[in-house]
Amino acid sequence: MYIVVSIAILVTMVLALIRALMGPSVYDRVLAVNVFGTKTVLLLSVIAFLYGRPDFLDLALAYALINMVGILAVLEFFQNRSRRNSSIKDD
Amino acid sequence: MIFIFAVFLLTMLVITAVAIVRAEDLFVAVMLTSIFSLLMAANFFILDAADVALTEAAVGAGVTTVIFLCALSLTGDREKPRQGPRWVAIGTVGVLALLIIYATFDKPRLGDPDAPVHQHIAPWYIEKTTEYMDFPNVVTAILSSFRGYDTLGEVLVVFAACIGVLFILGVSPPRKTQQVTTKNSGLRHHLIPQVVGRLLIPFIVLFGLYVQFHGEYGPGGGFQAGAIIATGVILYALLEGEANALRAIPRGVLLGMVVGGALLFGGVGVVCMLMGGAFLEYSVLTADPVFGQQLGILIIEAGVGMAVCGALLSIFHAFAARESLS
Amino acid sequence: MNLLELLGYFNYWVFAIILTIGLYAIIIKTNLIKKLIGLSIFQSAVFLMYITMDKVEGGTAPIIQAGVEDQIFSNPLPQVLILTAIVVGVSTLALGLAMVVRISECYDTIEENEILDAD
Amino acid sequence: MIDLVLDVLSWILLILGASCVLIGGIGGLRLPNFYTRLHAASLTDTMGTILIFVGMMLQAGLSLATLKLFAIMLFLLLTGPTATYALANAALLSGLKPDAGDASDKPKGNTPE
Repeated sequence: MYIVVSIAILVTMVLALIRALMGPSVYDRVLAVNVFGTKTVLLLSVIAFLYGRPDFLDLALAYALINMVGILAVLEFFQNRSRRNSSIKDD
Repeated sequence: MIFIFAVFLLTMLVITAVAIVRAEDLFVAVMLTSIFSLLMAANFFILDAADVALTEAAVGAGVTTVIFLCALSLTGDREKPRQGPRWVAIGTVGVLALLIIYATFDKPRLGDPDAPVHQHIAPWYIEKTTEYMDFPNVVTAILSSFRGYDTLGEVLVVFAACIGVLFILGVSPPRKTQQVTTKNSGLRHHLIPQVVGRLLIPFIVLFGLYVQFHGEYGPGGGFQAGAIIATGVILYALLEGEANALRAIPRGVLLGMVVGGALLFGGVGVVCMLMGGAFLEYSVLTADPVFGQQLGILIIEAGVGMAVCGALLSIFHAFAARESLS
Repeated sequence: MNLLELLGYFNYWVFAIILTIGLYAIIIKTNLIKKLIGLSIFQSAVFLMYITMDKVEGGTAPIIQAGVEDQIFSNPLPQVLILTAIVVGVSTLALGLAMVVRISECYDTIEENEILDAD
Repeated sequence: MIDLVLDVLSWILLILGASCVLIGGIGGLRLPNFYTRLHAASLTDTMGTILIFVGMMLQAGLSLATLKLFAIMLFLLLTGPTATYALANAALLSGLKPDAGDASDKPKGNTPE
């Protein structure tokens, strides 16, 4: 039964990957990366149960905590970039 | 069963790698790199390498992306298209790929228990860990005791790389020197990310400490813990601005952590020699050899954690300070 | 050779393909940051090969569970080598990026051919 | 008896969660523009996460694993919507207009990329 769940998650990961590759805007890609990260956390938790070693949930916990840092860094970089571009236009 | 996962994950890995190389916007390439890292960690996990997957998670999700983005904002994020023929390179790497694939048919198949790798010294390590150290994580035992020389070398490499980055980026840039603008961080105005981020930072650091000191019993250890704590501090720097993070943990403290961690590792080895053992032979540290091993491993893991955390944060601050200068 | 056995080699094939993709990026890309990304892909491929070798059929991660007898463990040695290599990889990548940043400050470009032209 | 009920309940929750995740994934691919895709992502981020984790908690029983699962669920529920909010905010500020009448993929105005 865990296999059904994990395959559903894997298929969703494939769909998110397609969205990340297609774009079209950068925000779509960031959204896809975010969805991909969440799905990885789910997949790792399900696999930990599937393998019968629930003590490996540490890994999913690490991703659940850290994933947001990457997304926030990307957004901040992106805002700085658009601000820099607009200031160049203003000059 | 493992093959279902392997086929899915590895196919996605190849597609992502191709997309990274083809992406002309370097920013997109960096984002795809973070997907690549997630897939790699999931792969490591299904191949029974929980410790490695935790390391990839701790490093790939936060630190790598942030360092890449800092470098991109300093250099420019557009790749110029290349003119000229590329079939020579494609042909060369294609032939190389076919050669390697041909060579893999000589390798033992995946999961073969009779493969030469599993015959040599690994069974001895697994057998003796309980006897010598009396804790369950064999990976930590090998990392810090059986192959402690290796780990000392790796810590020194991290140390040297950190010093190298500081040497290269620490000097003032050739142009636009005295223009220190008080750049306000982009996320400062957003209330919700700031509140949630502030809430998360203590948990990240707490989880890092748990990984550090639980490393003998579950997946974890100094390398992972250092990276996780560094990620927590980087999150603080993103939310509150880099200068505030530097005020909270000054550069001197970070450098002290790097140097102190490496020295702690080497110092334990020297103490072992002074007490009559070999270099990094922790058994002589106390009267009970098992407890001596445990104590030595605890101390050197703390040293590794300090060194890695300090090195990653110093590198981040070196890039970020450069960014606010230019 | 049946299908399952062929699939057992799949990890090694993916290793070969990713390795060559990384190598291709290092050879043909003129952008220095793209070269470094290619280098990190190359590095990940090597990690994948080592971790593939450590898997033992029916095994579990080498963390001994209390009260469970006769467990097969995967090989811990490649895991130790790769665990340290990942952290070292990040710090050396940062060193490379620092050099690229300095190059871009001195030459105003990070395209290899333009740098060669400027010299 | 109670074990059987818990078992069946957890499987139902897991299957429901899996379908939520799948529907969200398909929506993320098929919906026409960025802001509608955000909705699909929020479905997988919240509903799928809650259902799958509650299902696994029922399977794990009272143990350390349940506590960890609860922590993971809590952090996912905190970080996922925050990241989505920050993303939507950044997109809005950069000039990507949420236009309900127009179902096109093309961003309007001077959007970067």
